[in-house]
Amino acid sequence: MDVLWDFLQVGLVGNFSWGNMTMLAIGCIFIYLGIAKDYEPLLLVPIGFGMLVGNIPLSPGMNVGIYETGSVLNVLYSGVTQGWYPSLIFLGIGAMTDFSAMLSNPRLILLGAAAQAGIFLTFAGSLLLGFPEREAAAIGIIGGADGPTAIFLSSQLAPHLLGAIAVAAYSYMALVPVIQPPIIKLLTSRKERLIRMKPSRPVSKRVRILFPVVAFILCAGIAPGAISLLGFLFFGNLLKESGVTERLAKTARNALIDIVTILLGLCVGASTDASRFLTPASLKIALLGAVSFCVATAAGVLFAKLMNVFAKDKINPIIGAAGVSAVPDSARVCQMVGAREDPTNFLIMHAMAPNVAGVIGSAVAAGVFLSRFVF
Amino acid sequence: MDVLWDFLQVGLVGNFSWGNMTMLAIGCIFIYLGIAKDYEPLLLVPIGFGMLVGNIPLSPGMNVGIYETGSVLNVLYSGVTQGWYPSLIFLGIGAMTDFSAMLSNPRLILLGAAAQAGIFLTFAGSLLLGFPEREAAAIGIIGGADGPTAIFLSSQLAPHLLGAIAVAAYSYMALVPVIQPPIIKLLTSRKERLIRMKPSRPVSKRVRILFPVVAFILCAGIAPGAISLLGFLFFGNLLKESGVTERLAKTARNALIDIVTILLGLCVGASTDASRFLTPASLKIALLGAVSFCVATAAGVLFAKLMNVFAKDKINPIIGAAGVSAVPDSARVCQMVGAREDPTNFLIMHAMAPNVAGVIGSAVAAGVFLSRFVF
Amino acid sequence: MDVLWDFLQVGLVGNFSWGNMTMLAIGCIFIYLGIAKDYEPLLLVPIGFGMLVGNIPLSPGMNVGIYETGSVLNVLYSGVTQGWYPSLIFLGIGAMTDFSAMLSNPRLILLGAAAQAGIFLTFAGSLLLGFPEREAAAIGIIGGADGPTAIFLSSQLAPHLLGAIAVAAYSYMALVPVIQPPIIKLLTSRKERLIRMKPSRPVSKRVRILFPVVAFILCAGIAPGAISLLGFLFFGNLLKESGVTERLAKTARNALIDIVTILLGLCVGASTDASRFLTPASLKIALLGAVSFCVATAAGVLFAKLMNVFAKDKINPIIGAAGVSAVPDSARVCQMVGAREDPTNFLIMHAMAPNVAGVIGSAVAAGVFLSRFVF
Amino acid sequence: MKGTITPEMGALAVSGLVIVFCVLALIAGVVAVFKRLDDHWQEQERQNEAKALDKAPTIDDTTLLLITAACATVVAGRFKVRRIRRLLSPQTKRTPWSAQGRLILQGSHTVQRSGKKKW
Amino acid sequence: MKGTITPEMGALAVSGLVIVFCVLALIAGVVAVFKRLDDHWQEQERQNEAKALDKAPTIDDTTLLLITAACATVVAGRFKVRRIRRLLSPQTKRTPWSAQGRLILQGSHTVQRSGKKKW
Amino acid sequence: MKGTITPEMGALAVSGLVIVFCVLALIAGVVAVFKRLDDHWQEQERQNEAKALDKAPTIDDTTLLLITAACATVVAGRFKVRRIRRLLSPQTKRTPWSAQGRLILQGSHTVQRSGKKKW
Ligand code: NA
Ligand code: NA
Ligand code: NA
Repeated sequence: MDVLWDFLQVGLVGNFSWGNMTMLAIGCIFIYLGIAKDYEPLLLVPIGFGMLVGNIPLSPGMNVGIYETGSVLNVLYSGVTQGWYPSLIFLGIGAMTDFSAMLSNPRLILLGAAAQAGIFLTFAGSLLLGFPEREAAAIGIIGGADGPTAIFLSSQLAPHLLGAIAVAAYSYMALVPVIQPPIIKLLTSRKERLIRMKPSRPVSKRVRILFPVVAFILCAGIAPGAISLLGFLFFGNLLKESGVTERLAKTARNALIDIVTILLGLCVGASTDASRFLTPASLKIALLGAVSFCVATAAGVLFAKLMNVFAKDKINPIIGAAGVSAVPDSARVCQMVGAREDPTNFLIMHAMAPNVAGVIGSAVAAGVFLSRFVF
Repeated sequence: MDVLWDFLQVGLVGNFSWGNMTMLAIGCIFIYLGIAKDYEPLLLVPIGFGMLVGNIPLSPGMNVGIYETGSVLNVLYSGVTQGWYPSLIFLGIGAMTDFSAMLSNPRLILLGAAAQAGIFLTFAGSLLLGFPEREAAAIGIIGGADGPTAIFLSSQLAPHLLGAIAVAAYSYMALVPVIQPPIIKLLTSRKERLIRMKPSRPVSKRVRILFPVVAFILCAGIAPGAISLLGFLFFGNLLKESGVTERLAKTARNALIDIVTILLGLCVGASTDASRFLTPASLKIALLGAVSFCVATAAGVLFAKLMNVFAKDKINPIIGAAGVSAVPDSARVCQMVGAREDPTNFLIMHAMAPNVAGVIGSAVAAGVFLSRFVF
Repeated sequence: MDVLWDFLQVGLVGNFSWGNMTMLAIGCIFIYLGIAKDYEPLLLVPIGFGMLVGNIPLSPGMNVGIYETGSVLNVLYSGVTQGWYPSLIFLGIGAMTDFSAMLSNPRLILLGAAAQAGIFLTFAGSLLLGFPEREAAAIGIIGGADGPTAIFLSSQLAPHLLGAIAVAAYSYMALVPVIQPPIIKLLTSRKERLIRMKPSRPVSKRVRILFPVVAFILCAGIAPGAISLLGFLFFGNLLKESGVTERLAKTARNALIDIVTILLGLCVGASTDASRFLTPASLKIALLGAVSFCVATAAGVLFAKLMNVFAKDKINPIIGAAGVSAVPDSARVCQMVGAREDPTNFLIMHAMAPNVAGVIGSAVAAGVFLSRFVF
Repeated sequence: MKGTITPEMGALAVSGLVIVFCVLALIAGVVAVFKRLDDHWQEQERQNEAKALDKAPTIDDTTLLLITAACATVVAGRFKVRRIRRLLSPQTKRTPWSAQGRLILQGSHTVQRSGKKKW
Repeated sequence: MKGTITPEMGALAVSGLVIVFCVLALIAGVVAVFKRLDDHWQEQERQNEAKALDKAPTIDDTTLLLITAACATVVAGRFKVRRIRRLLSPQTKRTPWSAQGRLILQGSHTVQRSGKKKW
Repeated sequence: MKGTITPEMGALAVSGLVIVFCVLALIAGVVAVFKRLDDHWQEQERQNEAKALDKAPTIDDTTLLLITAACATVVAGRFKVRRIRRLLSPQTKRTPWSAQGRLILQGSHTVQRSGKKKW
């Protein structure tokens, strides 16, 4: 009989901890939000279940924990720690991203740059809250509203915070529809929100093919630290636009990105075991993340208003909020906010421009931090 | 001329061995059974061809053998030795398994537990035949009739027996239609085989979504050693049932599981080179495996009869045999055996319940052994 | 302000080099040829973009370069250096190759052997140009007109030349339609080019299933060094022909080969950074590669003429040129050259025979070199 | 050579089987409880389904807006599309608007091109 | 710098080509032999095909049983389905019943749901 | 515990944002230039498209030759196929003839089998 008892000791019974219980609860909440509320389910469901996998209380030495070298989860986790899961996801995103909205109205790219102010303010804020430089940089990138970028940068600069940062980033990305509208309303007048932007002519296939090549050389030439992200993003986009490598692009945006998304989500979730995740640091990170999202949104909107001061044909400041990337959620939020004022005002196409520009912007920001800190 | 002769020395001519010839023959038989007899071809064909690849006689040092560190096969083999091929296969199986048959008739789950008796009797038998404890455990799991589970456990407890154990497990799984019927007939009366079970009402989407989450926490909490298997099985099932992650589930049950199946089969086959495979141990393992399959089948059937002693509405004991898992072969065997008595008696749906329960059962058993032996 | 300046130093500005500029230009040319001229775009586009990724001038230590241990590119590059990307590509090629043209007219296989003369003459030539033995072997294989084989062999024998060899091999494969026609014309009379070959009866499913098994044992038994290539080629073909493993074959020739092609192309391209690639050696390799293609083509054609001396029903010597493999480009070239003389003479089916035989031939040649040099 | 079963191992064999039984019995129990609650839920579900059927012919907002946008830009008129037959598979309907947006807005060209060509 | 071909290397170059020739010649030979035997096999195959054609319209047992089961449970009658038009692709027919079972029983919901809803 | 922002870090924060701005501004500029050139290109493209439309119904050479070959070998006649309705998706048309050849010649059986059976 005591054999049975001994056995139970290796599991939940013998290693019970309220910390793990809390994490299990959080995991279930993530899964619930993903399934019932449709908040980014492709991310929240894997991460949520990963939290369950990573927080089952157990005695060490069974070679199952994600931090036990050689365990299955540990092997799969290497794609996160070495940073190539995010790169491959960027490859897939590039193969499914259509930059033409951005190409047909280049000036909107600047909105994508403005929104990155959230990154650098959060960076400063993290320093003030007492985080060391590298950690501060990794936390700041949450303001980029870009999961893969955040995971990649923290894997390079602050691996021990990876779980907290990734969870914060994805949570707020899922909450974009909740966070952004009030801020947009606050900073814009009804008159501004009613501005209609005239549709811009589409660009030709040639430009869409030239863009990834030229943009990559520009970005990488100035911020080489971003190569691991932008190299794959623009490569995927070239595969998509070239027209002669469609079968590669198709696989990149389906089988490949799906497989990596499954493993990335599961591992990121599993990496958040209570002892590492339930810390004051995580609380600060969650706080800073919320701030950075708000700042980024505000920066985008305000910069749009600034541009209107000089621009001949006005920009609807709402789409400034799309600069935080979180593709395509924030673009859709802009559409919704705009439609609430005038249901026949179709901002979504315009909003896609700063939206995808924001992805490039935060990758460049990550590159800046990398080239400053890694060596 | 002697240059040519020297050259031939590195290959079959210079390293001829009857052992390898035997293995080549066995490999061809596997391929034949898979193609001509349709016995589990998705497993036997890759394993059979792998046997050919792993048994070409050659001089060492050419960096091609699966046991030569750094060779292509050796690199791909790491997925087997580290145990993450089986885990990923479980992910795919979870994404294609429909537990509703089991959920709609919970008591049948116990049949899936009873059949695991085969595992523990074989474990005892292996000890009697003089195998050390860890090896005995790895051999016992053959009775689970679950390829990935067997491979995973032996990769952790007895890597040097992995080839023999995997081959035994898959061979007997392929032979299920041959092994089980006589045993079922022997242990049941015609009257029992004619029992009709009334169809049970299906369960709602909610239960199908809740199940993988709750079941995982229960299993992993008690037998944490099973996390590497059940974590992926239930994760895949959640992706399938959630309804919002269909694209991930689709990739998991197609591209992902296919790729891993190809590599797993090839590597497992290639790992059976004559010097390691043609040993008395392998013979004993083959023998024990056969026994364990019979015991498991018998245990399932007899337990069903036992349940009938107390149960109000009777279970058709035939479906007890489906408890050995080997999904869905043994369930189909039950259908056939039942249909032979009464062609209008449709047992297959009922048989799926113990069938999938058996998968969970043997994974838990593996967890028990792991948590007892690994550390 | 000088902060900005310092920052620029880590990128293109601070590390400007004409070498990298040249490589960036070459990369763009590759992309252009692939997209605009449709020269093997599935290979040239990834390699071309990889050249861009690998030649952005940057300060070392940022953990982004493909030669910096642990960087994303470096991790993905391991599939090239360890040689399992080529093997997996051969798996996919096997799953999409139909050998029946070859099986229905076995004597044409010899043409595929003759064309491999290019490999061994180039090997001799490389020795004369002063390359050490192993490098000479790796360079010689370019004459095999088979990308994966060339990459695999150089990864084993001359890793530092891998970039140059791979680029040369793929470039000339892309240029096959330009290189071969004149040589064919030169070596054949109009009368010969007009020869009509009578269609041969197709082979049954059984033979198509038996072939990969038997052919593998023969090749691997004599040249075991080729196992890493031919093992996967014939395994893939068995999956395709068996008829019972179609789902595995389908994944192997779609998702799997696409994913590996993307990564292989990108990494091979990225490995050609100026400092390693712009060397006299690369020039010699390019030269030798051109020679070897011409020799191989000539050898195939001349051997076909030789066979005609003895053969009862004549072979159209044009299809001898298809022996260099470069599947299916050179076969199509033969069709075109033949059609120019007589539009109703359909050589392509016949040309496929030496074409696929050439793949096996160069893999065997690689095996010969491997078994001679590796240990 | 002949082996023996140490008491310890014997205990493991027995307790192992017991544990497997307990775990699966536990699951069976929980599932049984769920089934009870399920009856109630199923009722709801049926009602939801009924509602869903009414909704079925309409499509998700994103697409609606996109199509409206396209139409609007084409005929340069200022009307609002009220109801559109759903031609997408129910599957796509179930995916989250975010993922869906990702596919519709970026993955596919058709919608946008058709739009743009007109502009 | 100028290089030379050692006798050893020269031998390798020559013997290498010879080996490639021998291997492919060997294959050619074996294939030729197979083709002989093949004529006999092809005859059989044609007959099999002929038979297969007659069988074609019927479906594999698993599905037959499943559908019968569904029907039976629905109308609660006790008849036996004799013949059903195959709507599956020939491909699925070729896959082993095990794999097929796996797909039909577990992968797809349609069959089962349609069944269960009625129960 | 309370942290501080060293001047160095402050500079980084500022310059970082500036750099992001410069990079994206640079891209915006380049794209704008492209758009200028684009107007000219678009003209050409439209013409090409017009041409393409005429070509559309015909298929790529490889397939044409294959089908001709098949026909020829079947009816053993010596005619030349002039024009064939394209049934392949535009996608396949876009893939390079090499890759396409790979698929048509090797991947698919239909064409060849249909051909061979007759021989
Ligand atoms: Na961003
Ligand atoms: Na089992
Ligand atoms: Na070749």
